[in-house]
Amino acid sequence: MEHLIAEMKPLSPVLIVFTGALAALLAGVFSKKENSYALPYIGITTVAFAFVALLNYWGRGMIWLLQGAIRIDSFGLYISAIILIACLITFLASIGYAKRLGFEHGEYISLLLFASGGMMLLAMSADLVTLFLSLEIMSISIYALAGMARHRQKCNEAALKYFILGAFSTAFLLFGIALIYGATASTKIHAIAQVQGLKPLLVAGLGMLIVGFGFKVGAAPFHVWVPDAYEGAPATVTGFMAVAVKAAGFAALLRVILIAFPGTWAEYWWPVFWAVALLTMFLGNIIAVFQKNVKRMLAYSGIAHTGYILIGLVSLGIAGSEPYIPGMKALMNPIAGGMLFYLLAYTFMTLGAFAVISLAARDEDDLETLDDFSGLSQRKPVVALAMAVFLISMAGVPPFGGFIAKFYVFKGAIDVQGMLLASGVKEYHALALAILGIITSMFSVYYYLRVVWFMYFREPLEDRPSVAPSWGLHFVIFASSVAIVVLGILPSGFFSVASRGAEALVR
Amino acid sequence: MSDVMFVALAVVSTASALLLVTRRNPLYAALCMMVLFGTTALLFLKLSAPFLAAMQVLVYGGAVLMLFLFTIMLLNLHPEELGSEKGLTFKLSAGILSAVLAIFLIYAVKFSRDMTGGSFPELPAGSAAFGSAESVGEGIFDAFVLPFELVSVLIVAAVAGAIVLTKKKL
Amino acid sequence: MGAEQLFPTLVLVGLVVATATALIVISSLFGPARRKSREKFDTYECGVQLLDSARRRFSVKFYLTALIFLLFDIEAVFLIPWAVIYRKLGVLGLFETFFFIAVLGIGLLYIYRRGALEWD
Amino acid sequence: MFTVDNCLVLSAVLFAIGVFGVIARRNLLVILMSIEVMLNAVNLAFMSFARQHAFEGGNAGQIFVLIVMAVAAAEAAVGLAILLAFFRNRQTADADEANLMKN
Repeated sequence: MEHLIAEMKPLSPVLIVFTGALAALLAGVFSKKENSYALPYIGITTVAFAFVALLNYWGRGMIWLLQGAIRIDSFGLYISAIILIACLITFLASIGYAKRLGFEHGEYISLLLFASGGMMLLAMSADLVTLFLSLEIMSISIYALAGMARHRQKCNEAALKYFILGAFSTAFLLFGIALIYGATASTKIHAIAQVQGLKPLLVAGLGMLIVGFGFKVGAAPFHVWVPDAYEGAPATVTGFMAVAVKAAGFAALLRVILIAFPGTWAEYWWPVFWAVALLTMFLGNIIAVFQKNVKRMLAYSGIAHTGYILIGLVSLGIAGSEPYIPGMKALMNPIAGGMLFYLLAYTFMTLGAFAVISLAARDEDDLETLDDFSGLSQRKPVVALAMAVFLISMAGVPPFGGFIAKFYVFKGAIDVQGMLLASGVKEYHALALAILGIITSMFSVYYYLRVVWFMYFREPLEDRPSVAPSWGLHFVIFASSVAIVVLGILPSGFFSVASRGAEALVR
Repeated sequence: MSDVMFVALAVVSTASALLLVTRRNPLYAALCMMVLFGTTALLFLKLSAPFLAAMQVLVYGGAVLMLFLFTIMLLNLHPEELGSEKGLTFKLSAGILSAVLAIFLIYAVKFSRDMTGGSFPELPAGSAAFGSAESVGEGIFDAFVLPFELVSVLIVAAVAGAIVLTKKKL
Repeated sequence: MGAEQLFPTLVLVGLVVATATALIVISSLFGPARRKSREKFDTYECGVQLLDSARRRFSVKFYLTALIFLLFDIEAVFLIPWAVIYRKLGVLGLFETFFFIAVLGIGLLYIYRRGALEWD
Repeated sequence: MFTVDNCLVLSAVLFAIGVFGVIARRNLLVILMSIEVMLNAVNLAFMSFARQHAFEGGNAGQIFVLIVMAVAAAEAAVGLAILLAFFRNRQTADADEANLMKN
């Protein structure tokens, strides 16, 4: 038994989160209704403890657990840290918000923690059984969270659409796992890489897997659920969905793709991701231009951000498929580090923006139409300034974190292209993707700055009573904007942490 | 004998699945689903997995089917409330799309004949049976302890989510 | 245990189905011809008027009950493999199973306190 | 006839039928049932592979089947709960009625 306890110890961050989830569930039903304001603090405490436990294992190398079901490494820890930050910000932002929308109860806190625990395990699992099960813990909690404000029809719809397409994609993912298991007789991600030769079963399995993960991260053409789910769900949940689900989905995708299908396998998957990334960036950015609803606009911009992160994956694939070119392997770690840095910057920008949206415009609705934003700088100057920071950062304008993140991703693609040309390979896929990415991000400047323009150069409309935001919301908006500025001005420290995180996947 | 049984099961399960997706009334679809789950259980038996066959009946036939039937009764839709159906062209294109998917998968299977061709390996008689509860248990409590524990977390999360969405008074 | 050993069971099932079908077919062939009238299709053939349609929406409480059944159903499914080999697993297996049941027990406690077990 | 690849073909066909049901139907209950059909097809594929790999790789296939069953039950519970919440506000089980957010 001591053996088992010793084995479970490195898993303590996840175990703390699940324990907190169960505690919040019980606290919700055992406490009196008037004490329910205290429930988010259970979540906040849990996340704080989990974060400390997590830091304890940073830099200790790889730890294999439970016969290879879990691998605790710098990558898993980095993604887990992002998820815990997202969870913490969501708790803080929902302190007043949950009461206003009528879901201030233990289940809300509990489901957020269940989802976070599932995501952390997803980022750490080295076995497809564990991976699938933690993916499901995450998804099922998020389905319920999306429908949390159950008296609002839009919220019901969001949950319904998210559920149907999510379950649909899960089935694809599962069939992919089945085919991979059939071809390799193993569910261990590291053992799959040992199987030599190109097998149709394995290729079909990889294809189905890409479809399944494509849905989870919201890449085109599997993005159809994103706009409705993001618009209809309560703003705090949307922020969590946008950030944490994407981070966890990318974590699982990167781990499976880079570890189980490395090296020459990359020749088969990078063209797929090339096309997906291109389509994702174009669709996301172009449709976002026509949105009148800021929440929906942010949903499409989230799709576009998925596209930018996928550029990194394509560069990794191109670099990995040409291993004989000297210096190519050395490029891979900075590229993966850039992707991880992007996820971190995206976390603060998106959660900050959704925190601003969760300020009430009318009684129950969020601050979501462009009209709601007009003249915000006169009504709430600090909030408007923070929102401007988030939006300008998302547009990729210096000196904010979003610019640096985009810079790293595009630089990775251009570096790979330079290396290819230097060794005489005349293919321009990486360069083309980088240039097209830069062009699409030009579109994005328009729709982000339009909101800023509404906030600063329009007169506020009548009959928009505003509710005083809670201290948690103020703190979130303040801290996220500070984080974005710091990421933009002093990125090198964060980037080296991100590269450390990427070391577990590509050295 | 074995082949005849397999073909019969395959035909029945395919037919029930096809009927399921084409029935207008969800109650009939649920009955088709019951037949499909039953034939799947029989297929599991044929694949020498009696334990999983029993669990298939217990979980799908017991829990899942019952949840569906209760929901159908809860909604209790009149025939005129069932809503409209999508147009024929839409259905046709959906059919073509899923046919393409099926052909793609069958192609992948048939082209891996070195791995999937031929019959199943003979199981040694008498020894620790392949599909018994013992062998599954030994697997679970050996390498798959974590998934086993996670299942309980998953179910609690699902129950909490379902109650918070449906219970009238919270 | 393969499917072939279940052949006797299959024969039995076949016989049962065949007998039932045969009885229905024979009785409909040789029985008195049925008159198809509206009364024949009424819920109460003796002529009692219906108070209301049987198609009424059920309460969501039924769904909640089904949900609790789901909890125990999954528990049973995963406890059977443990139960057949618990001697071999010893204390460690007991420990692991205890955690499994404890988590589901917390779920049950939650359901109880939420009032989903009460009918009104 | 009773070979590995035929079992897989059956599973692929069932999966495709489930996909058809999800895409082509509008009744939400039938859509949820079609998703169950897809998961059932996956289970059949897992079971065939597990039987084929009976002597290698432990018992992962069979355990995966068991876990997929638990997941399918959990998914059905949450999915039907979402459907009930939707129905309570809208009195319809038609997927195309979920259109408040269409622009």
